[in-house]
Amino acid sequence: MSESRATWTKYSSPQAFYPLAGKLIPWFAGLAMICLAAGLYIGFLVAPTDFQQGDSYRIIFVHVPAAWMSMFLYVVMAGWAAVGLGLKARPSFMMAQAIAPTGALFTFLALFTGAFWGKPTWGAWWVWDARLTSELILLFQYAGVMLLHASIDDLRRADRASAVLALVGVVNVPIIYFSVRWWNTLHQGASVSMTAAPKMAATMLSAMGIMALGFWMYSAAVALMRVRCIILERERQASWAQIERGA
Amino acid sequence: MLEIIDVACMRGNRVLFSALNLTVPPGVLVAIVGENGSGKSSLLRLLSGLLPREQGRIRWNGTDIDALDDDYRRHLTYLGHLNGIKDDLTPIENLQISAELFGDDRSSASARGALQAVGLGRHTESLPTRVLSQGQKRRVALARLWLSRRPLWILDEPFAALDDVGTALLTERLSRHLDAGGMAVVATHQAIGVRSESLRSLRLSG
Amino acid sequence: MLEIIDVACMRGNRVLFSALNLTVPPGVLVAIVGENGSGKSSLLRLLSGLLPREQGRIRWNGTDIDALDDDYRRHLTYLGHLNGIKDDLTPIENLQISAELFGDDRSSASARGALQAVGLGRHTESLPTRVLSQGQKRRVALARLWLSRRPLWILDEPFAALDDVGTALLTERLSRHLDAGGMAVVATHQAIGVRSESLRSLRLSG
Amino acid sequence: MQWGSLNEFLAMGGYGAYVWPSFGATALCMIWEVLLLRRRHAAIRAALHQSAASVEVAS
Amino acid sequence: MSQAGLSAVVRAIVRRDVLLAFRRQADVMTAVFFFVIVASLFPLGVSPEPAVLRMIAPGVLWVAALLSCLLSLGRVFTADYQDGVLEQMVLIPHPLAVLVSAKVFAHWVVSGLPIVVLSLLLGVQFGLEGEALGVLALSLLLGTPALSLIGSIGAALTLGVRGGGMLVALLVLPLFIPVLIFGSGAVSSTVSGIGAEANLSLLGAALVLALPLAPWAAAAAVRIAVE
Amino acid sequence: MSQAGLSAVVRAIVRRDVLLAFRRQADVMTAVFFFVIVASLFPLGVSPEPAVLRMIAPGVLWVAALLSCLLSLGRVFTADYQDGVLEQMVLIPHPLAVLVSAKVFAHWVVSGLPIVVLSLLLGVQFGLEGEALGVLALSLLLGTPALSLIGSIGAALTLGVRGGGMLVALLVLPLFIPVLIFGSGAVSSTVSGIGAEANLSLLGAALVLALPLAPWAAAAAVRIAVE
Ligand code: HEM
Ligand SMILES: Nc1ncnc2c1ncn2[C@@H]1O[C@H](COP(=O)(O)OP(=O)(O)OP(=O)(O)O)[C@@H](O)[C@H]1O
Ligand SMILES: Nc1ncnc2c1ncn2[C@@H]1O[C@H](COP(=O)(O)OP(=O)(O)OP(=O)(O)O)[C@@H](O)[C@H]1O
Ligand SMILES: [Mg+2]
Ligand SMILES: [Mg+2]
Repeated sequence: MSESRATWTKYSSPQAFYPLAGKLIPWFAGLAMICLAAGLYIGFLVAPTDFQQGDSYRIIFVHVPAAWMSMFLYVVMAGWAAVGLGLKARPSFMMAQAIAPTGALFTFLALFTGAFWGKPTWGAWWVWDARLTSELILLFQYAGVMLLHASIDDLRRADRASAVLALVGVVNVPIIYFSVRWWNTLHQGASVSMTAAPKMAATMLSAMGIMALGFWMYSAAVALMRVRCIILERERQASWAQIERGA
Repeated sequence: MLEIIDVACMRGNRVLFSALNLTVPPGVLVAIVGENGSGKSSLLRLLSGLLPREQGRIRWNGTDIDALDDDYRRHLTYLGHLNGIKDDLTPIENLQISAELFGDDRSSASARGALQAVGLGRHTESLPTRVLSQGQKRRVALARLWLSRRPLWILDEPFAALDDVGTALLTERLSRHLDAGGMAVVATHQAIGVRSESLRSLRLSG
Repeated sequence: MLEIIDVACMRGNRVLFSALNLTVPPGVLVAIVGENGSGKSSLLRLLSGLLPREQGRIRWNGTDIDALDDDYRRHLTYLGHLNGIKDDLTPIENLQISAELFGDDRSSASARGALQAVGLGRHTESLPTRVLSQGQKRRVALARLWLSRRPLWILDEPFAALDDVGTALLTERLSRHLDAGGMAVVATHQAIGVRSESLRSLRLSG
Repeated sequence: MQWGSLNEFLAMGGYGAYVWPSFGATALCMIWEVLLLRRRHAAIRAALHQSAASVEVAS
Repeated sequence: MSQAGLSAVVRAIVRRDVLLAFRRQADVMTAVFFFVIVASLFPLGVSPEPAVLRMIAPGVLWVAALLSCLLSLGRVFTADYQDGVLEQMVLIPHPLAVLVSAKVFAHWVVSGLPIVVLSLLLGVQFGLEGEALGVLALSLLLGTPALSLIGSIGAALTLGVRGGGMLVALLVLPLFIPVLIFGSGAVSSTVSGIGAEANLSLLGAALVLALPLAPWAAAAAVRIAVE
Repeated sequence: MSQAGLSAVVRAIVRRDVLLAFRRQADVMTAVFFFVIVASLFPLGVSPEPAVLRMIAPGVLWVAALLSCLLSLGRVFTADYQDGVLEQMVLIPHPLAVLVSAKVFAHWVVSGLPIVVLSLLLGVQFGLEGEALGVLALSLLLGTPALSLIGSIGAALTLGVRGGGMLVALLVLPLFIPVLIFGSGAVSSTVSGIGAEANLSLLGAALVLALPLAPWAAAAAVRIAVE
């Protein structure tokens, strides 16, 4: 018990976390590159053309992983926020802060690639469908968390305030998803529905899975890189950070 | 009795003070002095529990104030830089409502009495606090002290904006509070005229 | 020279003062004293032209200030209860912009010099003013005086929230201003340490 | 392998104008994010160097 | 030491806030006027045709109510924060979440309730009738307290923050969306004859969920703000 | 005595306000996000059907722009009033109306201009295309400065009149209505193929009229506020 507690406090202090993150980054980055290369190879050169959508379906290989990551990263961010509030651990807040931009980026990418998929398939860049709308709102939630953090001078306050917001938001994400979906089906028929996408061949599915894994690794690497920056910025005057200048 | 043990305060990467120790026994007023920006206000906010503290302990009658929580606040009257009064209400309404919120004596007679004690005449009683002068507003806020029966007072520059009469009135109230066994921690830039036996002073060196 | 002739001030049905006469010749500081609510701040706002006056005349070098309008304001530096600085800007930005607005010396070197003169060290220079302490904020506002070449200063409780060092610095600046033939009207609750030949005092009796 | 030529590959069965911007934007964003982070890290390190140097000079 | 019972304190807070609102009567009017004006802008901006108006009525009236709530809410804590009343409230020896609820309740009485009443009038202007009108008012009666509760979180989070006013909108609007969807959904499904029960019960569920959770989050935010 | 030229002072005011806005970057983002979010509320509240959306788009986008302008403007003077910068501005030895115009201009650059740009994106989301999109942006380019100018009167009036503040601001909203009608009229007439010239020139006229009159009125209101 006391043993595990000791390790916990060890890694919950920024100066222990900084080198640990530094060691992990190359691994995640390497895995990400391997996965992405493999995913792209299968996606473009192995997977066959879809008989309904033609080759436009290949957008799926970035769209779906981006959409998944956007939601997954929000949950992870909220998790770190909760840990930070509960244990008053600074690195947790830093992790939450480090994840937000990447999450927002993937949300944007899901919207962007979705729009470029929607134009050829539906004939419109945008429709107010349940998934699309909830993804847009997710972008607003990310923006809210980041802007709130940026608007508060005192870092400690900024950390805790945006953590509270992230937690409230994570309750909201599923509610939004279902409410929008429900609203949508009430009003209009299933003129647009992504579940009507063609049954996917095994190669397509595996390409998508590998790409998703690549995005996952990428997110981990980038979040760790960002958290290292944040640690250094915040602990600027701490002596260990000064020592780190040569590393 | 309030004990401050090894407390440090850091704001925005700068350590304002550290390893601060202080005991406030009954009947004693501790004047916190120091230059502008030395951390007087921050210390008072730490003591009142408004500012979460990262290091050290603060004990009230032997128990940590974080553990006491509401039980600590029940013994506390805090008055910050801000007056904590509503501009749109009259002085008497302000006073009565805050008495009610803090469980002090809330009859309108005693509120009126407190306002008189603090030197606010009848003609200001029914004006909205908004139109009062700087010093008059401060007096409205201070009037709470005339109703408070709580043992620990934490006051941030209570004499600011007060004229000589106001200063004398407040000093007199502080003395009575100390005589009754009360404690006070007061940040100030000027000398406080209470009996020297009950006066201690803590200088923050910034 | 500022002349105040037979001026009265009424606020909310109450006459604060009437038939007030006062002359401020060059090199003289007039301290406006009086109880809380006696109308000091109101008088200063009248003098600066912020509060329209209902009775009496105020003349600057022999001409009514209403007639002079901008030509009067060009000779005036007013500092009220409020600091008139932007919380989100750094002290140096605040100072430079206000120098620019009022046509004072706006080089960054002199702004930095003014801040140093008023006792704000390097480490506060680049913080947003929002996080400064009460007294430090007041110093940022007062730093304008170190840049101002204008002959008439109207200051409302400039010493409030300042510590002893700050008070000394400001007193010294006031003395230099008077020596250079400047005029000042200062509302205050405490004694001002300038040479007694150049100090006059006006008591408002409320 | 289903692509006869590079042109055919780039045309993406007529959907090139939609497929490539999607992949391109994704790639750009990801690379941009990494570059930005490396720059940020380098900048902080440089700043730390400087302040450390000035500390040494002062002491 | 002397101590006031929790209920006395809650009553005192509600009384003070309502008193303040009546002291500046214009403030009460504002939330209401804003609602009316935003709702009336649409016939001007969109189209005055009755058929169109009836169709967009549920959405427009709900959006107007939502915005009105949002704007008036932004002010609630701000004033208290600036004059130091909020830090005094944190020091009251009672659970802060309850005190926050009291403030939210007072806010709703002053600016939510009038909107509910007024919606009946505006609904008629937009050509709503009979049952739809009743459902509109009922949905607002359930929805506006939920909006006030949720909004209080955003209002508290943005205290003392640079550029607070609009940031509130950004933080809170995403959280408002389910309420908006259920609320306007209830009305439009009545208009199209489907029946509003499902939407109304979801709205009720949202209220029940917000009732304990929102004050708790808002209280945490208030504590962070006054530190 | 030393004196700054009027143009230097105007530049300084614009620079300060823009600097402040960039200092709190979040603020600029927020006005923009507010616009986007309010616009997105309507598909949620009204109906997601493209045909309906295309019809209400001009009105909705214009109302969203109007609200965003109104709200962000409200803050400009308030902050200056509370920290005493406004009373210092009154004491600057230059015509106050010009100084007020400088503030309004800075405000428009920071929060009006981004809306104009963003309206292009939102127009697409609402199914507008080609010429209609261009007219939307053009109408906002002419209209938002007019809104800022007119709004500044209300913003200044709300400072002085204690409590009654918002009430006066509501008196300003009716002045917004012509701008709203011309603006959304221009877009919807393009959508229905009538041509937007008439509406656009009326919008231009409104701007030309507001340009000298509004700062003058706002300056008078500011003077009252600081007394
Ligand atoms: C801007 C437009 C779009 C957005 C914001 C968007 C958003 C999303 C999101 C959030 C998901 C993940 C949902 C989940 O895993 O449950 C997703 C998955 C998916 N999207 Fe999109 N989408 C857009 C356009 C499109 C279009 C046009 C298509 C194809 C016609 C499409 C096809 C898919 C498919 C096939 C999936 C995976 C479905 C699944 O895993 O169940 N999306 N999209
Ligand atoms: N978020 C922050 N970032 C950086 N510095 C901060 C922050 N918050 C407070 N400070 C600094 O901490 C100090 C706080 O001072 P505090 O208000 O406690 O001083 P004080 O002793 O009460 O001064 P005064 O006599 O002027 O009231 C100031 O120097 C201020 O600059
Ligand atoms: N609108 C109003 N209605 C009624 N009384 C008013 C109004 N405005 C101001 N007053 C009164 O006028 C007086 C104004 O005082 P002023 O602020 O000038 O005082 P002061 O001498 O500066 O006081 P202090 O030393 O407290 O700063 C106060 O007594 C106030 O109550
Ligand atoms: Mg202080
Ligand atoms: Mg005064």
